[in-house]
Amino acid sequence: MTMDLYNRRIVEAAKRARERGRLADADVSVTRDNPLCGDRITLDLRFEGERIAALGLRVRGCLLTEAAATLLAERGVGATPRELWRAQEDLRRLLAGEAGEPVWPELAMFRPVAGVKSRHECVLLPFEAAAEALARGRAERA
Amino acid sequence: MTMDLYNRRIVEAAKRARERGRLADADVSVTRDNPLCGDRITLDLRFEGERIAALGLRVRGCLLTEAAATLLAERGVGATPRELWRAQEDLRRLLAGEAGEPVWPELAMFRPVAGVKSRHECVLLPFEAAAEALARGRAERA
Amino acid sequence: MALDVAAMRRNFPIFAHQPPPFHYLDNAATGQICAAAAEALTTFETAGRANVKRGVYRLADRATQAFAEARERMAAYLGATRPEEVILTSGTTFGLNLAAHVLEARVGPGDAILVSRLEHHSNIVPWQMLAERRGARIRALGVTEEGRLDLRDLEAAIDRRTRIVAVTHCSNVTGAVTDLAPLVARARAVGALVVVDGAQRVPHGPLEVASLGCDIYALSGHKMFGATGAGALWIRHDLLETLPPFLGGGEMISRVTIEESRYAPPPHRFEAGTPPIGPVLAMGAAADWLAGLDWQAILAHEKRLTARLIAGLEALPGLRLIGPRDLDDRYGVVAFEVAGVHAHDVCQLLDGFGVCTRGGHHCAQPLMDAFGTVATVRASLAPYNDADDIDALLEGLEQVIRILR
Amino acid sequence: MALDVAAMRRNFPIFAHQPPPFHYLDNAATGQICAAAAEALTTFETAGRANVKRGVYRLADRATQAFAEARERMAAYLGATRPEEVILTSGTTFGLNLAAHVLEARVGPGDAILVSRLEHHSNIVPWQMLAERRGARIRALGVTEEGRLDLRDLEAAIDRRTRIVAVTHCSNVTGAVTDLAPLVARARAVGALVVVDGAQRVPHGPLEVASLGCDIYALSGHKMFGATGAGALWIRHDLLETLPPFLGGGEMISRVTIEESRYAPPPHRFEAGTPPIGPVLAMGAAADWLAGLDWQAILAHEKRLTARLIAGLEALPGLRLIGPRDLDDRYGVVAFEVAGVHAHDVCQLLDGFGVCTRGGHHCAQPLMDAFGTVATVRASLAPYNDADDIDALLEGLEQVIRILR
Ligand SMILES: Cc1ncc(COP(=O)(O)O)c(C=O)c1O
Ligand SMILES: Cc1ncc(COP(=O)(O)O)c(C=O)c1O
Repeated sequence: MTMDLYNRRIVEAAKRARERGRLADADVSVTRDNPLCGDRITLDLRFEGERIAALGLRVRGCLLTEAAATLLAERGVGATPRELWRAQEDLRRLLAGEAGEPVWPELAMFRPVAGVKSRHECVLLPFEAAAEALARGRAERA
Repeated sequence: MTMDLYNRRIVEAAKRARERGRLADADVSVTRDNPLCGDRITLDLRFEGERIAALGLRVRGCLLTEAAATLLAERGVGATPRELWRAQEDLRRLLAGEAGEPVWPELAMFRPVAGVKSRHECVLLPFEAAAEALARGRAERA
Repeated sequence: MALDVAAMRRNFPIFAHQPPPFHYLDNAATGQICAAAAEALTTFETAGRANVKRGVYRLADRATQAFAEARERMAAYLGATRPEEVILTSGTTFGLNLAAHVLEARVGPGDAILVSRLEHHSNIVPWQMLAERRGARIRALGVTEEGRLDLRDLEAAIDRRTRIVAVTHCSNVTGAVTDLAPLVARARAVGALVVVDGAQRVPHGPLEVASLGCDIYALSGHKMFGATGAGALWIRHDLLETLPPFLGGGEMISRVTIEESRYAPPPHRFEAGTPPIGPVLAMGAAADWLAGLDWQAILAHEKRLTARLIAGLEALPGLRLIGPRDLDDRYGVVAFEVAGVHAHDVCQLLDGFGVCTRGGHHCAQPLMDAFGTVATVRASLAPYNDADDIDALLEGLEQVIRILR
Repeated sequence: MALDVAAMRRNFPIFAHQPPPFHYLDNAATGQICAAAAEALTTFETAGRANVKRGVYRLADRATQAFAEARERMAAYLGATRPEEVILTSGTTFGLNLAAHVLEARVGPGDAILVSRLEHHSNIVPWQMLAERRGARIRALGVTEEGRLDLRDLEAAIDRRTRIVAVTHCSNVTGAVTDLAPLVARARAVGALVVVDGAQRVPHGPLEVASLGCDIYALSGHKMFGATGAGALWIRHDLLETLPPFLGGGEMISRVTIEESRYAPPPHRFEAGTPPIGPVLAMGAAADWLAGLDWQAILAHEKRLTARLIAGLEALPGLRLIGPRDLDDRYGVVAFEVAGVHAHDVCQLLDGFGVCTRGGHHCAQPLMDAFGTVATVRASLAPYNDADDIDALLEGLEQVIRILR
């Protein structure tokens, strides 16, 4: 089970997180800590209307946080807030062990994490940061 | 064992405690509380030189405290401080389950209390009050 | 359906270990552990132990999950709005002290804290200490002749200066259950917080704490058939969010530097250090088991036994009951005096008949003072008690009176 | 004589329940319970439960005696001058917070409290809170590159304004043992009190607390192979007598009225409410069992394993040890980083090989800051560990590095 958890896709997605950089011209930037381990993610978002036009990030975190951040960055560009919230909900359900295809099929790679409750937060952290950034972006436009 | 604890001699000694009164002309008076139950003993001592010339008391307490107070009052008059300390020591040893004849043979009636640690304080209370009274009496004479 | 007491007793390991006669009537001091709680405790401590909240290996992850589940079980039993309202503690006394510390900023010089003469020392002394730290005053509601909280003059007792009202939900001496509604209404009207000592209420079935109207509710696991060493403190979530921490240490922080620390959100902010994991799991298991019982049957059974006990006591010469005679709004906690005989002598002799009762002030000296006494004998019931227990007590008392009077 | 590890393991029920491979190396977080402690806990909770300090019936009397005996056993294990110096608590964190509250009157505005960068959060945050309540300052001793307390500049660190020095006896990250003598001497010279966090020292054999020269010593039962939920706080008797209570409630009073309360003498003054009786009896049983072991053999064994572990780690590519390399004045607590791999990923993968280690800041963020890191992996040893455990860890690490780098 532990080996499933570190499947190739996760390990490779994590590596790609390290190659990403921050956005110079972000509309919103959000930093979030994982109280479990002191991990930290900073997320930069630029909008075009409602949609996310660009996404930058810096992660100091474990493989799971890195992989989740990559997935978010790769799928998030062009997404509407509604789609992103949907993805976050699907991820939660998947971690709770529920069946069903998530809106972003790649999220399925985190299924083995369901069995390890103490790591759920690692996977959710980038999505929580994104949700906060969206809420702030919306507030600023309002 | 519980019945031994309330043997005739203890019950009768306890009754005699209720018939005793305080001393009007005491040299020292001491009041002591039992934290377990809020019981209280007041002891009055009058001295002739080193010896105890008269002893008064008021007890609000259980049978064991009453019986111990009676024994103290009946054997204490005429006793030297040394004898009284000796009696207290012997009582402690007896409650600790040690063999041996106590200096005041009547103390042996408390032997069954040895098995009930939470009641030791009930028996010792009058003797502790007496020890305090003796120490105070000595300090005042000095 | 009537309660099957024999079946009930099989859920309590003590009865397999203590040879008869064994009439355990000291349940208000501590209940016996139920099988579900014993199993949870032993399994965790001997077969699955790991520290919680930090480890990622399976043993630690399972311990963390079990701990979270215990919180959920307590929340369900108490009727909390959400699990985060439940702080896991080491007991009622600790919980009430925690409350008195985290509410410190809400009490100023000249303010009043209202307790009652019916309280256990654990719901008096922490408030005295708080009053002293803040220059506030302690006031106390009285008790009726029946041993119930005297609620007649609430308008006068609770005024604008009253910041906190701390009362028991059920007396550990008289068994009287407090009618919280008028108290809560009056406290609300003046903006005072209501802290309830639930130690003696919680063993008598699930409750709906969120609808009692109080703000804080404290309890101990060992009195609800869990293990010694754990308790819970429920705090209404909107209040909880605003409160500072009490103890400092591991698990209650989000970031520590030598200069300053930032604190974690509730409930973790209030749970410093390694918690009493085994005892908490036991408490959760007890709550879960209790939640599934037929409380209508149990309460009817306890009421019958209480009636039998009170009737029997009243038939004895020189007996004085301290507490209500009527059977409504009270649980099976019954205290009494035997004229001319000291409470400890009564208890000691009863023990000779296999009857376990408690003598003393029951950590309620203001109540003893109100009744002009120092120590009483107390018999307190649990679902596993039966008519035999009551009869053994009553027969023992007859003998005691014969021997000692 | 060499330690018979197989025999040692038979004293720990966990090994009968966890199927191999099971390499438990998270002993600094919590030790496994020994058979003597498990037996004491279970027997009390299921077969002999009664509340302590108040009851006179046999069950209660025996519980009270057992509780007193646990105190004596702890006093003997710690080398206290008398049992009354030992306050029975719910753990180290509670004990240190108790200390920080009862010492409150000794710290005034502008005074200093000295902690260190080596401390567990439990020995930092309570002092920060005290400093804030009293307007005092926190200062901190540094750490050497080896992860030991830096004692070079004690003259400057401890001055006339220093009221309290709070340091660990053994680091829960680097395993370094503190040389208390110079600290104590300097503290004495300026009239400061010394509080020692003994949580990580106590599992490694009996001690002579009275001759360490410190004033207060805190520990947890669950780290010394007892149950979760109990601890002890030793306070030198002459200091103890002068201290006010911390928590208020039952058992810590001598007389309560609504207006005021008088407090009981130590240790009861500091033990409010029903104590964690079962966990305390377990801790006492563990202390008693530990006291009878051959510590020369055990410490030699732990030292050999520590050497094997450090040598193995140093042979791995990109490993960074956080802590002393030499084997003197340290216990088998070994923390390290794997370059480019997150501590939690390491621990998670090691779990796949049955190796239980801890990753994170270990409640020691100031120390992490000092070493410029956020999280490390930690392996910590107990008498039941053997070379297999070390080798499984080292082999696992090789694989982890292969997979993740
Ligand atoms: C050095 C040190 N101090 C204090 C503590 C806190 O102990 P507890 O969590 O049992 O209160 C620990 C353990 O986590 C520790 O290792
Ligand atoms: C009404 C009441 N409040 C508080 C307490 C204190 O509970 P604990 O001793 O478990 O902290 C008790 C029990 O002794 C009680 O009966």
